[in-house]
Amino acid sequence: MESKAILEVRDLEVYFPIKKGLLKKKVGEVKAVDGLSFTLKRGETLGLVGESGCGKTTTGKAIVKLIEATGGEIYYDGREILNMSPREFKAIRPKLQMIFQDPFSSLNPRMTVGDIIAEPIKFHRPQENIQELVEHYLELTGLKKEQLSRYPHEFSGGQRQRIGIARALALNPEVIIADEPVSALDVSIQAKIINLMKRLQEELGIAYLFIAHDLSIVKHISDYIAVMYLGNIVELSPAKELYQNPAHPYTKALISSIPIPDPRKKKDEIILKGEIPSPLDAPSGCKFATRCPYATTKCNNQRPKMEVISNNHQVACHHWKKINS
Amino acid sequence: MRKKLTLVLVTLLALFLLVGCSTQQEAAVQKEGQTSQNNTETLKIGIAKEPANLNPVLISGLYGESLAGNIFDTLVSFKENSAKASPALAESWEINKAGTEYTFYLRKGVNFHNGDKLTADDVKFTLEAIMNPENASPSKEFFEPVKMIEVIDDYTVKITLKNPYSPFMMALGNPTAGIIPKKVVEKIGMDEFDRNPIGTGPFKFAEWIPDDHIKLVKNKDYFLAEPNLDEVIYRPIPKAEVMAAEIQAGGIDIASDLLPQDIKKLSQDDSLVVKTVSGLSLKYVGFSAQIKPFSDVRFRKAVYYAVPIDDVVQGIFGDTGDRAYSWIPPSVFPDDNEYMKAHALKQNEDKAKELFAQLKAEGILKDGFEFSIYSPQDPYRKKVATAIATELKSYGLNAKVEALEWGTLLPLLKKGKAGIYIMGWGSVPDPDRWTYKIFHTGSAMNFSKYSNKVVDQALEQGRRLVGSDKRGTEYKKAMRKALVKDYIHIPLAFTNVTTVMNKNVEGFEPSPQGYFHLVTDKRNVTIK
Amino acid sequence: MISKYLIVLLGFNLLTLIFSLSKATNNQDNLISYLIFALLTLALGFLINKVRKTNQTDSNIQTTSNLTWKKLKRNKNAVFGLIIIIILVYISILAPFIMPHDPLEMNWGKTIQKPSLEHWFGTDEFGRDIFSRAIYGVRIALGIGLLAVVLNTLLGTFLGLIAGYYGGRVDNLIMRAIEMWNSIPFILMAIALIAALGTGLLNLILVVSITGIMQFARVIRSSVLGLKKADYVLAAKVMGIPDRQIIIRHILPNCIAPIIVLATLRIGEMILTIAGLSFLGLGIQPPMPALGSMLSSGQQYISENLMMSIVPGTMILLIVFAFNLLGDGLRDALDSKLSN
Amino acid sequence: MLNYILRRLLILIPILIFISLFIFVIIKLTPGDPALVLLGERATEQALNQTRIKYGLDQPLHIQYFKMMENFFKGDLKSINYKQNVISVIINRLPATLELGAAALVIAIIVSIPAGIISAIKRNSVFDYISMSIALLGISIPVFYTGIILMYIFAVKLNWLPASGYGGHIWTTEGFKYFILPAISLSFVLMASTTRLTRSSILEVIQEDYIRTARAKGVKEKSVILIHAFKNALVPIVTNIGNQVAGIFAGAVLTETVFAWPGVGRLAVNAIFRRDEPLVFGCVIFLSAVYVIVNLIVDLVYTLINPQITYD
Repeated sequence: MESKAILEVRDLEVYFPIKKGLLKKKVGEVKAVDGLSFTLKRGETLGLVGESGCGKTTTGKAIVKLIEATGGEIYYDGREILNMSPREFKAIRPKLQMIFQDPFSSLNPRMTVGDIIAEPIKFHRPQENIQELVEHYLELTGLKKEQLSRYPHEFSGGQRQRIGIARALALNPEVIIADEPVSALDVSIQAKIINLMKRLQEELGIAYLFIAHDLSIVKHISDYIAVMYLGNIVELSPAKELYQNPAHPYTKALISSIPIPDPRKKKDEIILKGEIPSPLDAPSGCKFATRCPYATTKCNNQRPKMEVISNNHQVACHHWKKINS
Repeated sequence: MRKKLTLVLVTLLALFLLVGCSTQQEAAVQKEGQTSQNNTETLKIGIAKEPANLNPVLISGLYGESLAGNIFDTLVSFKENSAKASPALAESWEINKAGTEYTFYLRKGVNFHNGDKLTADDVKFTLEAIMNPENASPSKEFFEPVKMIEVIDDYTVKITLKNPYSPFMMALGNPTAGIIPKKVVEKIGMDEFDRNPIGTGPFKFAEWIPDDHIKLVKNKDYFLAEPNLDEVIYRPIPKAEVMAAEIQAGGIDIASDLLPQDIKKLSQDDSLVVKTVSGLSLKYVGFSAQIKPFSDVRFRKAVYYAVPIDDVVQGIFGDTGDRAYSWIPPSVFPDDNEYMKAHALKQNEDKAKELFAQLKAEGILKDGFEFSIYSPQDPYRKKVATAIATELKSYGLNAKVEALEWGTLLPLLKKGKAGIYIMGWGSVPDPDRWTYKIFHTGSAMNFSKYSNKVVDQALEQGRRLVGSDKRGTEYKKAMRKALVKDYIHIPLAFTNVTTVMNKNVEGFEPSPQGYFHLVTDKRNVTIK
Repeated sequence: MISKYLIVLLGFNLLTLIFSLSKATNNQDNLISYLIFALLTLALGFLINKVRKTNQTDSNIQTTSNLTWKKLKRNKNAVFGLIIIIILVYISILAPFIMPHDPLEMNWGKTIQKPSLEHWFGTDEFGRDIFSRAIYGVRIALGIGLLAVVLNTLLGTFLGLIAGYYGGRVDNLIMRAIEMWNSIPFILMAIALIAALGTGLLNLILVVSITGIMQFARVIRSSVLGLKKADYVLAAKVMGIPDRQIIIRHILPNCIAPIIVLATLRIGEMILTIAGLSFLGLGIQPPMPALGSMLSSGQQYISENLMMSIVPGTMILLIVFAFNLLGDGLRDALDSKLSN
Repeated sequence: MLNYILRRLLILIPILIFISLFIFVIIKLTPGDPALVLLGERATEQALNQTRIKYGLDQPLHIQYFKMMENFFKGDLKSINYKQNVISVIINRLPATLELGAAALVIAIIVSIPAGIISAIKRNSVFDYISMSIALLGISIPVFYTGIILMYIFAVKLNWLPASGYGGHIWTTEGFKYFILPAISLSFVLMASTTRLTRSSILEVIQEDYIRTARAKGVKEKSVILIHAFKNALVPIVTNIGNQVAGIFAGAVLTETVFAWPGVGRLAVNAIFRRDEPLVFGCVIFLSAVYVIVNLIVDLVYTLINPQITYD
């Protein structure tokens, strides 16, 4: 069953200029996102995983146009949105929503929960019964309507994240960019929120771009997973396939670092040497070369392209065949 | 870190250098002052406002004239007797019978401060400079009747007038006609001379630090006598209460422009002496003759009735002023105060109410009409304005006070835009100088824009006549018409000149015009 | 908790209202006072009602404003300042009803008198009652101060919001303008402007209210710079809420704290600036009783009647002092860093 | 660093151009006639016109502006009243104001920093309470009022000090006496805010970890406060002093009027009152430039006390 792509990102580039000197001349740029492509299908979840600083949040923000992309194309439902006029984009805006990482700063402390959820409705669906809708979304995310007149600081982190989700849902979105929605929460609550998101996906058919910094969280919710390293996707594959047959050495390292609940299983963790290089002076060849145990001179000089391993499984590594043989 | 430190230091240094340059200049001046400080007799005079100029040709305002009076000399002098001319630079003079030809014989051996001899050329140059429109001299008007100035020889000068002009001697005796050295002025120019004046007077100009002090040092070779004082320092002190504090604290030896309450207080101080002369200045309330409702004589009368002028004058001027009824001071010819007093209006609430009601009924005074009473920023006049505004408020008139600085007030007055204003006038003891500029149609000081044929004719006649009785009748006629028929002004008070001085200042008397005459043929001020 | 104080005030208001009803229609001034007073009473009643309601529902949960109030209450200085301000506000509203004399009434026979039973603080150089003039002066000072502060706050906040939120060229332009404005000594600016515009009451308010804008705009801008990166602002952007609405609904309410503190502290400065201008003869023009002009004319009579300068001087001091105390207290209460 | 200084100085140019335009507009909006003020009330119309032509006041506004700018930068803009170069008039008056401001600043620092530190250490003590109250009272009294009262007490009643005027530079014995009263009355403006700021920043710093660590290590209380806390509290204090420069100028305008002080503040006010347009123009530009430069210096001083701040 092949569903239609709702969001397609092609060669997305986000560069930040570095200005210096007397006249604020541009002397260089930080390539936060450097040619990134993926496709998100209707009603599915794509997990976007990478260490902090790799550009995954930037990608998310560029898609909802919080940050201006310097290059590439983004198609929503077949229509390019990056070059769209603000007026045209206005109609698409509600369809692309976002859930934020920190449930404490994502809600305006001076508004009641009711007002927070009502706000998007007032602007985009003013003709409908706002009160009714607010209560509906509140209940949909597992909150009680008695809590409508309370302020955010009266809630726990998990509850707040539910409010954030309810607010995003209020616009009937097709795609939700979830920017590490659970990483600020306790482990016990993480599962609850993820289950809620899954349930909502089933009920409402929403597609998620689920951004996370480690593979363990996205495992259960994602249909596809993209692994990011320094502004590029290094491996893209269906979730199961990725966990079973990781092709990129970076993916392997990430998977090996997932804590395993079963102590009997043997664990051969690959520990990466060094730190993630600054995006200011990224290596010219394979960006992972500085930390890769398999790196050769080729890796240092030539940037690897995405290669197809099997159906839907792609990797950007010169030596994937050798490594996985 | 070290690099930063040096940079910071360099920047600081640069700034200090900038300041340092200026400091050096000052330091030089300072040194000069210090050397002469020991065993010198220095008289410090407090003045309310710094003069704008020291060049007689350009001078306007009391303090400029007062200072110039000590740096420069005039052909004739009114320093001791303000009504009769006495010899100064001119030893003697002749006036022809028609009153159109004046011949002056100059004193010989008078030197300017730079050593140059004073000759008839300088006199001619000075008077012509005043008349030259390019110099924009404020006193040009007094020399308007001059037809020709001839140098007969080095020490004789003849001035021919177009027509007889009785106050001409007064004009020549005023400090604004101080004789300036032709050579020097031609060399450095009028403006430069203003800051480096050179005269023949008892004191030489030494330094001027704006808003701080002007210093004069003695001219040993002064032709009348060697001044007893070595130095005179004029200090502008803008606030009257600070002036009072300074004379008590000993920061100045002579204080002027004090408030009545301070004078009262200071007169109890044993170390101070208070001296008062009845002055030649007047404070008055003026009305516009052009703007409704002020142009209606009934309105002006109503205000006169409404305000208890006697109380206001007594309350505000206290001992420093006497109630005025006419424009011409009693000490100046012709004295018509009896008549004017008899015809002045007394406070009468009923009449005031009646007149206001009449004006309202006729629509001349509109309901809710709001107007300002204009006054300069001096405490006396501001208080008068306040008192009048307050009184008028109790009659339901919406009056407020606008006490403005000169810069704003003068243009307003000149354009005749002030409905009611409180102003003052001070001049030499000649009736023409007290009336013509104020009451004659189109005159510079006619702030009321008052115009009346009878008054105009009388004033013109007064100028031409030399015989004194007839002249007096003309001025009486003019004043009676303007003040007790038309009530265009309400004269408030002739203010006295009161100076408070340190006990050890000897020989100083305040002059009626408020000048500080330090060395004349009759006096030579000294400090014990 | 708060309602206890409010009820006392309300009681006071109601009693005074009834008492002053008969005097209310004497003239325009009284009528204005009476109306403001009646409005104040209504507002108090409304406030009591609201405070009671919130107290009933969530007694255990502390809202931010509740918390601030508690912290403020613990600060004795601030409470002291607040009480002085409340008293001064009452004095100024009730001025027409409590003045023993007409502040404009002159009496030439009784100038510069020492305090007596008839004139509690004596009389001035026009024989006017100093006590009545001081009361009326407080009314004018507070009126002008508040009006100017409101204007100042509106302008400053507006500029700060725009500069902070839009950033880039707009920010640059506004900040440069502010920098420029800032580098001209404000009293010179005020003098020049008053010389240019004239010495009306309205001009005075206008001039003093624009002199403090830069400080305001700067503080607001920096807090907006922080706030606009907050996730809830981003969320609002993603939701397509127009910028104007984001500023009004999300950013402005969250920088209310510095606005209140700044505004409170500004009132004092403004009253001092007006007094300074009065000293130079550019302030409120006579015969209107103004504290600054009273003070500067009182200085001329410092040895005749000390009351002429002490009374207005003390009044200015009291107003400025009270607002500074309250402002400080508010800053401490609203600033989390120093809260414990 | 050098770049930073250069950039700051470059910014000065557009700021000054804006200010010049701004002040020009205000000057021209101001009713009144410089010629009339110069020549006085007795002046005739002809004389007035002559003066207007002489100072170029008859020309169209934009030409007047450019003339003024041109002359100012060439250094021959002449004051109508003083008939001297505007810049030299101002520079001559500058020492009096700068010395007065510096003296007030020094007095304020000498009094308020120790007071603030003691208040912070003995928080909520009687000393704290009293010094804070005095600090607050200090900024609540109009500066001209304190001036008159000081003058009345120390010059008139006690006769210890001269009442008003300028007696020479502060470093001369004679001049120093004249500085005492005006400097004290001006320092009140600064004292209050500096005391309060010292107190609160010391308090803030005391609560931070490294101070606790230092204390725990057994470093003596005195050195904790002086070395560790004070050094770190200095940044906000210096900032505040920088911001107060504007306050000093403003206060100086009033103080100079009270004490008949020949400073730039009074010069500027008198220039406005006398409608000496070139001088107003010059004064405002000059004072603004001084303000900007002083603030630049303050910013540079930061780098000395806090190595964490750099301007690269």
